[in-house]
Amino acid sequence: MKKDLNINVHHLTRVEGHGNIVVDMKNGVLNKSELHIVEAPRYFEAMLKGRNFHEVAITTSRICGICSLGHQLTSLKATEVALGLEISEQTEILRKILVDGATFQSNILHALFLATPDFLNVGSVFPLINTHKEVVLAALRLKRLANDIGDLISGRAIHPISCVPGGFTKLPTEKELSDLKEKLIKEGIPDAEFAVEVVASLADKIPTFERETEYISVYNDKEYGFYDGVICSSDSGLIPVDNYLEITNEFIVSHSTSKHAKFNRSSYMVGALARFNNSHKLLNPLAQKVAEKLGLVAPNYNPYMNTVAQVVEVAHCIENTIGLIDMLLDRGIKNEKPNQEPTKYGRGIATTEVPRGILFHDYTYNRKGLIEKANCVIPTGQNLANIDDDMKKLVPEIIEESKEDITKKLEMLVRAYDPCISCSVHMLEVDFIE
Amino acid sequence: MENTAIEKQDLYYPMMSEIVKVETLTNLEKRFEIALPDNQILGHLPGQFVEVSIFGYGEAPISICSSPTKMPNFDLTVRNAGKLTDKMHSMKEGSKIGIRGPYGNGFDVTKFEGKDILFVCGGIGLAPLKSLIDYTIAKRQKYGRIIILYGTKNPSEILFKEDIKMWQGSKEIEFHMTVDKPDEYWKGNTGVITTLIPPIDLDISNTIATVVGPPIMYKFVIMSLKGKRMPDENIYLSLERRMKCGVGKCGHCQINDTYVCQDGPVFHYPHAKQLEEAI
Amino acid sequence: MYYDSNTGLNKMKRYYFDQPTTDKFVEFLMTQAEVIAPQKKGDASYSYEVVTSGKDIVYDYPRTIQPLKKYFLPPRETLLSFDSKNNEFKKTDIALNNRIFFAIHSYEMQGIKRLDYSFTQGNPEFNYLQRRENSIFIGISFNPDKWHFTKSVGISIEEVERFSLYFEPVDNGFLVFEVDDTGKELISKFGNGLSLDASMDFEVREKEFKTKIKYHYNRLPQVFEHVYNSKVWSDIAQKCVGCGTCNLLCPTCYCFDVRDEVELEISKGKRERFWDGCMLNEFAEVAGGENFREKLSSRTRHRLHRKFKYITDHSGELHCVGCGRCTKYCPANISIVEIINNLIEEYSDHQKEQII
Amino acid sequence: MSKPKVAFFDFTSCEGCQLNKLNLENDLLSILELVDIVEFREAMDDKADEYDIAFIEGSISTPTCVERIHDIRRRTKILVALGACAVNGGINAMKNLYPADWVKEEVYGEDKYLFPSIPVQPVSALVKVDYEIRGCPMSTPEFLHVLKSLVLGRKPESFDYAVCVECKLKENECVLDKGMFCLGPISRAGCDAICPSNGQYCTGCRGLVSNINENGAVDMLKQHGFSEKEALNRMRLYCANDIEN
Ligand SMILES: Cc1cc2nc3c(=O)[nH]c(=O)nc-3n(C[C@H](O)[C@H](O)[C@H](O)COP(=O)(O)OP(=O)(O)OC[C@H]3O[C@@H](n4cnc5c(N)ncnc54)[C@H](O)[C@@H]3O)c2cc1C
Ligand code: SF4
Ligand code: SF4
Ligand code: SF4
Repeated sequence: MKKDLNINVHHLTRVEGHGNIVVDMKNGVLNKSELHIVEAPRYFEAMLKGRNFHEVAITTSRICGICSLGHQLTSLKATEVALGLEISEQTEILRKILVDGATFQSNILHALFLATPDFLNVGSVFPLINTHKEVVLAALRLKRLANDIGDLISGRAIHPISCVPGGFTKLPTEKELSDLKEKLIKEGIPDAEFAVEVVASLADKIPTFERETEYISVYNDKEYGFYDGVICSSDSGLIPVDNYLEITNEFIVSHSTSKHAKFNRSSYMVGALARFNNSHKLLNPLAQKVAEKLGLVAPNYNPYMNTVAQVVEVAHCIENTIGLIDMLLDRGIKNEKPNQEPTKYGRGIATTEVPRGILFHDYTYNRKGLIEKANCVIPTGQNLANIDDDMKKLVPEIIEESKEDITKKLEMLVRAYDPCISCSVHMLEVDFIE
Repeated sequence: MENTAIEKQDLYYPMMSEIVKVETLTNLEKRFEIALPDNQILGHLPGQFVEVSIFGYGEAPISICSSPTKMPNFDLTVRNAGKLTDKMHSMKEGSKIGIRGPYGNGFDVTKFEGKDILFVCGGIGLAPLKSLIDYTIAKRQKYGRIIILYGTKNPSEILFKEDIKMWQGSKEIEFHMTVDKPDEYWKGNTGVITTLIPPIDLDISNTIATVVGPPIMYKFVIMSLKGKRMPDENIYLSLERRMKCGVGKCGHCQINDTYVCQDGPVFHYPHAKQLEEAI
Repeated sequence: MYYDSNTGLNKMKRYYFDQPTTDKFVEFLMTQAEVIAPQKKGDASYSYEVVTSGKDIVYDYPRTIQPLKKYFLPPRETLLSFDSKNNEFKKTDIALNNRIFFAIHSYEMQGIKRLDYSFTQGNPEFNYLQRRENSIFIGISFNPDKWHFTKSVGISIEEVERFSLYFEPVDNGFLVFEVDDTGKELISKFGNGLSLDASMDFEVREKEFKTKIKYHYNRLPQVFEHVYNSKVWSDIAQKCVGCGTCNLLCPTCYCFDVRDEVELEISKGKRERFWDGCMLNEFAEVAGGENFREKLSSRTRHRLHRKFKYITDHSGELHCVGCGRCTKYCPANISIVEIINNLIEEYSDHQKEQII
Repeated sequence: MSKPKVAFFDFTSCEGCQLNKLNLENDLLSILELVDIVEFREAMDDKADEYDIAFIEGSISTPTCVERIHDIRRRTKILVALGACAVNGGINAMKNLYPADWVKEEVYGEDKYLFPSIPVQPVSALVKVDYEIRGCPMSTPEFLHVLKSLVLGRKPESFDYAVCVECKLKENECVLDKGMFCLGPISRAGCDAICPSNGQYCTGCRGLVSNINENGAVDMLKQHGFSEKEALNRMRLYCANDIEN
């Protein structure tokens, strides 16, 4: 048996942000197996202080380009709770479409562009343009379609523009919505089905590994928990959003500019697999079929299967968006202005599922409508301890393999979490002293 | 609109022409000989300019630096200053470029007949004046003295070295030059161009002064000329402004109410003096 | 320049259109040509748009955001498309649809007249002139708001020059005046079989302009002879942020910039022109960094001189038509009328001093 | 002519600009015809030693960043700063408005020395930047324009005039007119006024136009009902390093 192993992956590729994988084994004793987060700290919560409520979501959206929509919406919801701004049903439906679109986009990007190259043994999606052109083209079409959703509803898929506190500054027309629906049906569903075939054909390339952990996600008994709901833990059931600090319990570790989190165990998992495990019964019929086809059955304890859960969610998002558009068309688009007249000032906490898992924003506003205190807890941060725990269990299991294979499996493991490292370093709680 | 004769349909459309010769003059300037399609003759006056056009790189106004007596081709001297001019510098003999023009008023050469002509050229200002210099040399008997004053920042920026050698060797031409900053090999005058003016002896009532150079030069050259009691009526300037269309539409080149591309670039000093923004 | 509006309209043949007739008339116009008319844009703004349904037309509007010039000098226009591999280029086709511009205010029409002058002077411009072909204009009166000052620059509300028909709102409809032969033809084509009561009397009701220039417009060029070095310019420059809005939205401004852009297939592309403005920083900058109008004061001075002196000296007409756009849309709330009145004040003080 | 070798690098940023490139789905294949992408950590494993064009996203905010950016500058012929963070510090630069030590201590307590952080600087503060693509996120048409221009070997256009110009060209209803805040009159164009076109106000993400009348700008916002303090504060959202007083 191998006694020594030393792995140091500097600036892991095909993830968002900067992270290193460090494994150190001496005489058969595993000293270290960690994901080091080396992203530069950005002090967002500090920068938010004194910002006007119009600017808060614009700022927090810049925490992360990939999850910009999730940050934006969570931020808006927290602001609305804090300032007592009611939103209309139309606004809520439009926002749900946005969440679907963003999840659809991000999951496609991750599953097909960042993770698939691993299954095909290439370093990026680019060589696949020559070898698997059809797949790449379908993937590009899907990604474009997903971005079209964001572009139409919020003006821009990355760092959305028109969704603001209290509503939207610009509304899509009914014609634009029904054109989008057409496209989702005629292009989106067939392409998604094709993508599912591709992933199904690669199923045997997904490493088999299991480690049961605590799964935490947003839960809502009417629909698959994305836009809103309460917190659900696979260990202890439902918990109100306002109590989020009891779950996240953040702590500093020296190998990460991002804080770690734990609840009932030494770590917990958030993200597509956590959502699937907690809410699979609420998936749309199309997604249920896809899950069955890809052999994803709840509860599933293989973190590598997170990628598969993402594909299942893509199907869900497409079908769900079609339904939401129908709902809007039935009601007719009403020319509503954003409701931006605060009725109170105080604290607001909100949660939304972003592609990488559950996200919390917690703001306190003063009487002038300026931020006094802010806290954002980001999914990748919550997953870090779980990734370290996975590595601790995985390394001894595969220690007989070549160093190259071990490294690759570790990289794939981290990538499966689709970590969004640059946002994870913003989960910094700051108390301001006046 | 009823009854409007639509003339010049081709206001913005270039003639696809050919670069037939490229000559490197300095690090920054090259001279290009251009042939219009079908041996057409441009038919310009000294002091006029063309709009050079390279697809994908834009258009730029460039003075014609050869005399109209040189036919059918004409020359442009181009300083590498940006998008189009940089691209032009990478072009070889045989390359195609678009030409619109000639534009602008140019010098009224018949009015200058019988007069002494003083050329005051600063830096690349020699290029536009070169067409007039060459013209007066070609029609030497029609003009009196030809006095050329030329100043550059340093010796490496001297243009048209061949011609200068010829001018220096010719008895019919008085040529003086200076550089602001000499290098170790420089043997000639040093100092700004205005230092060349006081020593020369001029029959001011019968001398036409033509001045072209960088924007700051004009004020000082005119002051020196006035110092020699040169009457305003005898001074001509050619001015540069930002320019897009070359045909009096885009507005960029306006000096007060005057379009440089139409009423210039050559200005009679008494007129330029009236224009507050001119100098 | 200034027509006596009463006699102008009083001599003309007229018809009464109630609202249903007006709607039918619009439908009729739409069978004749592309109809362009003011429509609502955003919450409280208007713009000239192609009419797809007569219901969208707004008859009582203060002014549109962009002036009508956008149809003759588009904000962004392809001058030519090229293929640099083969050294070829194609001129752009300018569609020559018949167009009817409906419910146009007098100052807007006068703005087009000023542009006609600018684009036929010197080198007449084909693109503009071709777009101007086959255009019919139908006027409508307006209620001056606090930004209009057309009367101060010699343009009455009922100025019908270059209109073919003119609409004056009356109870439950419009009086429609037949201004020229084209208008007459339109009415006769449309009116076939309809009874369009034509006998109604009409008297222009004088409408009050809240904004006025202190001097008669005839004297403005003279004022501008003397204010080149005025202090007013630097006062304005304290407030102005140089955004260019006043240039871009002015119906008589026409400066432009030209840029080449290639496609991803790098040898193909087009040469485009865009509206530009003398208030913008880089407008008069040349290679080597010299900026001939670096100061905001010199830029505002240039802008105003172009409206009241430079072109006026040649055309004999003021090139401000009093639409008020540059003031209404200026983010810094700089009022052109205030500038002119300040200049006038300074000028008249100066005159007084001369007399003493 | 061989295809230019292009590399992308990310520093302190949200990586939205890089993602925005991946959002050029319809053009991605054509882009790959024009250039060879040799390094792009977000999307691929490959690394290269030399590049013709390096696109830099993000601001410089740690000592390691400083080393890396010098290294990249040595390896590349052309260096393009990509997005607000790289061009003028962007949103990150707001951090500079607070005493650095205080912020760090508040965040990490006694562990503050674990994570070195220096004042946020634009790339141009450390190395020569040949061209800039502004915006947060960068606008994809502008990115394409720069890429095409560089492939053509020509200088890209810069847009040193106000967002208002593009806003007016599009005939948008002005949001200042609607009582909202807007930095369009003093912010650099090139975005095609995307925010006002979507009913939102211009946040100035592309930085300020050069030769700006700063006092006039504050006065202008005051006239629209925003206090001097608020006006300056909101200008600092993206221009913390550029606003003086
Ligand atoms: C009447 C006239 C005659 C000229 N004759 C010559 C000549 O004989 N030889 C020569 O080398 N140059 C001449 N120039 C200057 C030449 O036109 C500019 O250097 C050229 O336009 C720069 O174009 P570009 O595409 O290379 O640069 P760009 O990349 O477009 O711009 C580089 C810089 O040039 C400035 N610029 C843009 N347009 C002009 C312009 N029309 N004039 C000056 N600067 C501009 C811009 O502000 C920018 O900073 C003349 C200019 C005029 C107006
Ligand atoms: S619109 Fe107002 S602020 Fe803008 S350039 Fe004109 S005068 Fe100046
Ligand atoms: S100067 Fe102002 S008021 Fe006059 S026509 Fe132009 S925009 Fe209208
Ligand atoms: S919305 Fe903003 S950018 Fe647009 S015109 Fe108004 S002030 Fe300018």
